[in-house]
Amino acid sequence: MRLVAEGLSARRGEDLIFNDISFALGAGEALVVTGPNGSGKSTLLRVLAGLLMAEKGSLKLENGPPEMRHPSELSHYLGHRNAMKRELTVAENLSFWKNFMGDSPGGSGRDLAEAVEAVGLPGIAHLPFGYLSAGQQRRMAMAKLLVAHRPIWILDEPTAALDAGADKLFAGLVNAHLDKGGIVIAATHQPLGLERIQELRMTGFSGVDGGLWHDA
Amino acid sequence: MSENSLAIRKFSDLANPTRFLALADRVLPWLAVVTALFFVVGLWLSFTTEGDYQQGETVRIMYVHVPAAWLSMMCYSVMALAALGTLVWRHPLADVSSRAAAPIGACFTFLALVTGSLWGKPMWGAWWVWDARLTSVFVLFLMYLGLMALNRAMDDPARSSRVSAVLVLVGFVNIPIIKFSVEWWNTLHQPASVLRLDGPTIDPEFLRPLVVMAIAFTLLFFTLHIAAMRNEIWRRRVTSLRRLAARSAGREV
Amino acid sequence: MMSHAAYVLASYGIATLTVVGLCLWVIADGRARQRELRELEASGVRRRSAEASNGETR
Amino acid sequence: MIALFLRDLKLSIRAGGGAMIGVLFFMTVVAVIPFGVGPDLNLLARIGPAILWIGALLASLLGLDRLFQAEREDGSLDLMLMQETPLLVTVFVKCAAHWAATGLPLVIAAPLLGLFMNMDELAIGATMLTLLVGTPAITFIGAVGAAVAVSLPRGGLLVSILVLPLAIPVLIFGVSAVYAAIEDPAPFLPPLMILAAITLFFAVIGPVAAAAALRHASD
Repeated sequence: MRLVAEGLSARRGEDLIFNDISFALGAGEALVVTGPNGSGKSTLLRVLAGLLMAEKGSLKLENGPPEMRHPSELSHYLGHRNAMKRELTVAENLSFWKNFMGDSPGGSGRDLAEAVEAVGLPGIAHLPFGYLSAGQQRRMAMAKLLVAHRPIWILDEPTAALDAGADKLFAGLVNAHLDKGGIVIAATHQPLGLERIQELRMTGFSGVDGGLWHDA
Repeated sequence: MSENSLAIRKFSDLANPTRFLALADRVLPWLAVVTALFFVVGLWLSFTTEGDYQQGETVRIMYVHVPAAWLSMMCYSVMALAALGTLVWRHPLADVSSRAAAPIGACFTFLALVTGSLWGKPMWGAWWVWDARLTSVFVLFLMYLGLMALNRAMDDPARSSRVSAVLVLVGFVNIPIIKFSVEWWNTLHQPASVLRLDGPTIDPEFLRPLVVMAIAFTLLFFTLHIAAMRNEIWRRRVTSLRRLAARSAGREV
Repeated sequence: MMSHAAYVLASYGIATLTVVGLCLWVIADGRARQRELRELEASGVRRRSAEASNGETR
Repeated sequence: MIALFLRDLKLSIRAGGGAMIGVLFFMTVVAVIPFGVGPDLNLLARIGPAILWIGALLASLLGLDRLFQAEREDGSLDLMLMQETPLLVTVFVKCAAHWAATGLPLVIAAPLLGLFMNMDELAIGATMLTLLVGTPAITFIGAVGAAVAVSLPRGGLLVSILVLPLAIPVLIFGVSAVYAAIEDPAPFLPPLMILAAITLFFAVIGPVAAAAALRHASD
């Protein structure tokens, strides 16, 4: 399996956020997207997750399952928000996503107890999600990556609310995913302590392109 | 002054949740038994006494309808007192009491409305008329439901207790309106015949079962209210324990 | 004068249903809360002493 | 998909959910009417079906704006957009859950309010039936409005304004079916069939349009 992006560029509204981004990731490889605030890291990840249309360029999965329409269907996306309901318990949240997302071909998700154990928070899955602290909520959102199998993980600032111990734990999860032949794309300020990474440094687009309403 | 504050401290000692639970455990079985006894006697009386020459058998509906209507108002008065306790003395049990009373009050009000409707159909020929008494009781029912919805919507009792207490007190305006609506406005509903300044006008034949049923319903209310308060205290313990569990989880990692 | 027994029976029936339903709800609610408390205590969560003397904080 | 249905149902029943609020609003609106038009029982019986329908229409619009907004705010919508299951199926299931939590209680509460309006048994039955057939259409139309207004900070009022005009046909045929049932010469079945057709039509169009709007609203 190989994820190839060629000459991607994207707009938000009128503004061209980035231009001509290309990379290729094989199984077991990670891409770490770095760069200052506003350089378009989040936008790039949302394009990769299929949530934004790319202005130009293409994103293809080579040697993937044939019947799939967009790589996003094989991706996990962990954005700034956790996609968990405060009113439901952690277990209800996780089992909903496990059922709703299902597993991609070529693997199966872990069951709830295992996933909660893996993020280091066993024994509180019966609590409403809203009772947890910000760091605990983030870790439970990571447990979501484990309950449904997806070969590609797209992570936007995954370790933002986490302490050092949880950072290490998360790096372990990502490494385990890579060892099993997964692909990880992460935007982050902190070093994740990963091996086999490519780094993509976003500088922010500074070229002159006013868009439709101006002369080039 | 010091006596007064001592009395208040004693009162709040008694109303301390743990003591309340112990007290409730001791009182509830007895209360339940006495309630059941009163209901047995009340039901027996209400089916053995004679029918009214004017209203026929339907007078028996009165033995359920009138106590339920009384209780719907008394329950709200209890809630209003509890709301006062929440706002003035900031007593934690007052909010528990107010919350526990709302569903019970809603049930009794529902009962009063339904039995009144069943009594009205043969007497007036309509299930429902929009006169002052009936309408104000219906408004009371809506208020109970609204308070229940409010209590559910705000899951943090510490914040919601004040808000709902204010609403309960504002809504208390409705109680005198219900009580005196039959006298202030000329309505289809018959005026009060038991609780009057110049003594009851009702025949003792009907008064006896009515009083027994009223006592039975009142006892039932207190039994259920104490049990529901106990549930509410347990519910809050569960909540605080869960928050504690969430705080202490994952520390050792 | 008609006896209207059906109306009387209906109102007593509905009253019984409502009251019994209310009682059952209160009992079931209490059982469920106690079970939750037991589960929490079994899973090792303890009230601190301050909370033990004052069961409902927050 | 059943998981989504159950989750939405749970959410609307748990604290802060809108299931009970809708019925309460319905009851309050209907209870207010007699104060406005006066307690004339014959008049109330005549306008009762129309009032029940308008009350149900307003009550079912009440919680609609949160249908997708809540999902968007916590990021769940992103994940729903990414899945292999077509978005329109997801939207359809969410609508069904929303209707089961808010529309169905309205149908169940309608007979009680019908008694208050002094309507006879036939009129109450007809109103219940038409509400049962017609309210899903309101939910499906509302889903389009909710999807269009999903990214607006104060979309609630806008959703109502967008949806109300579209819901007028539902109201027309719902009320006319009830009156056809009460007043003898007019046949009951044709307006009911048209109402059912409207519901089926919007059950298809609504999710498609809402899904398209959601795709383009994501940023």
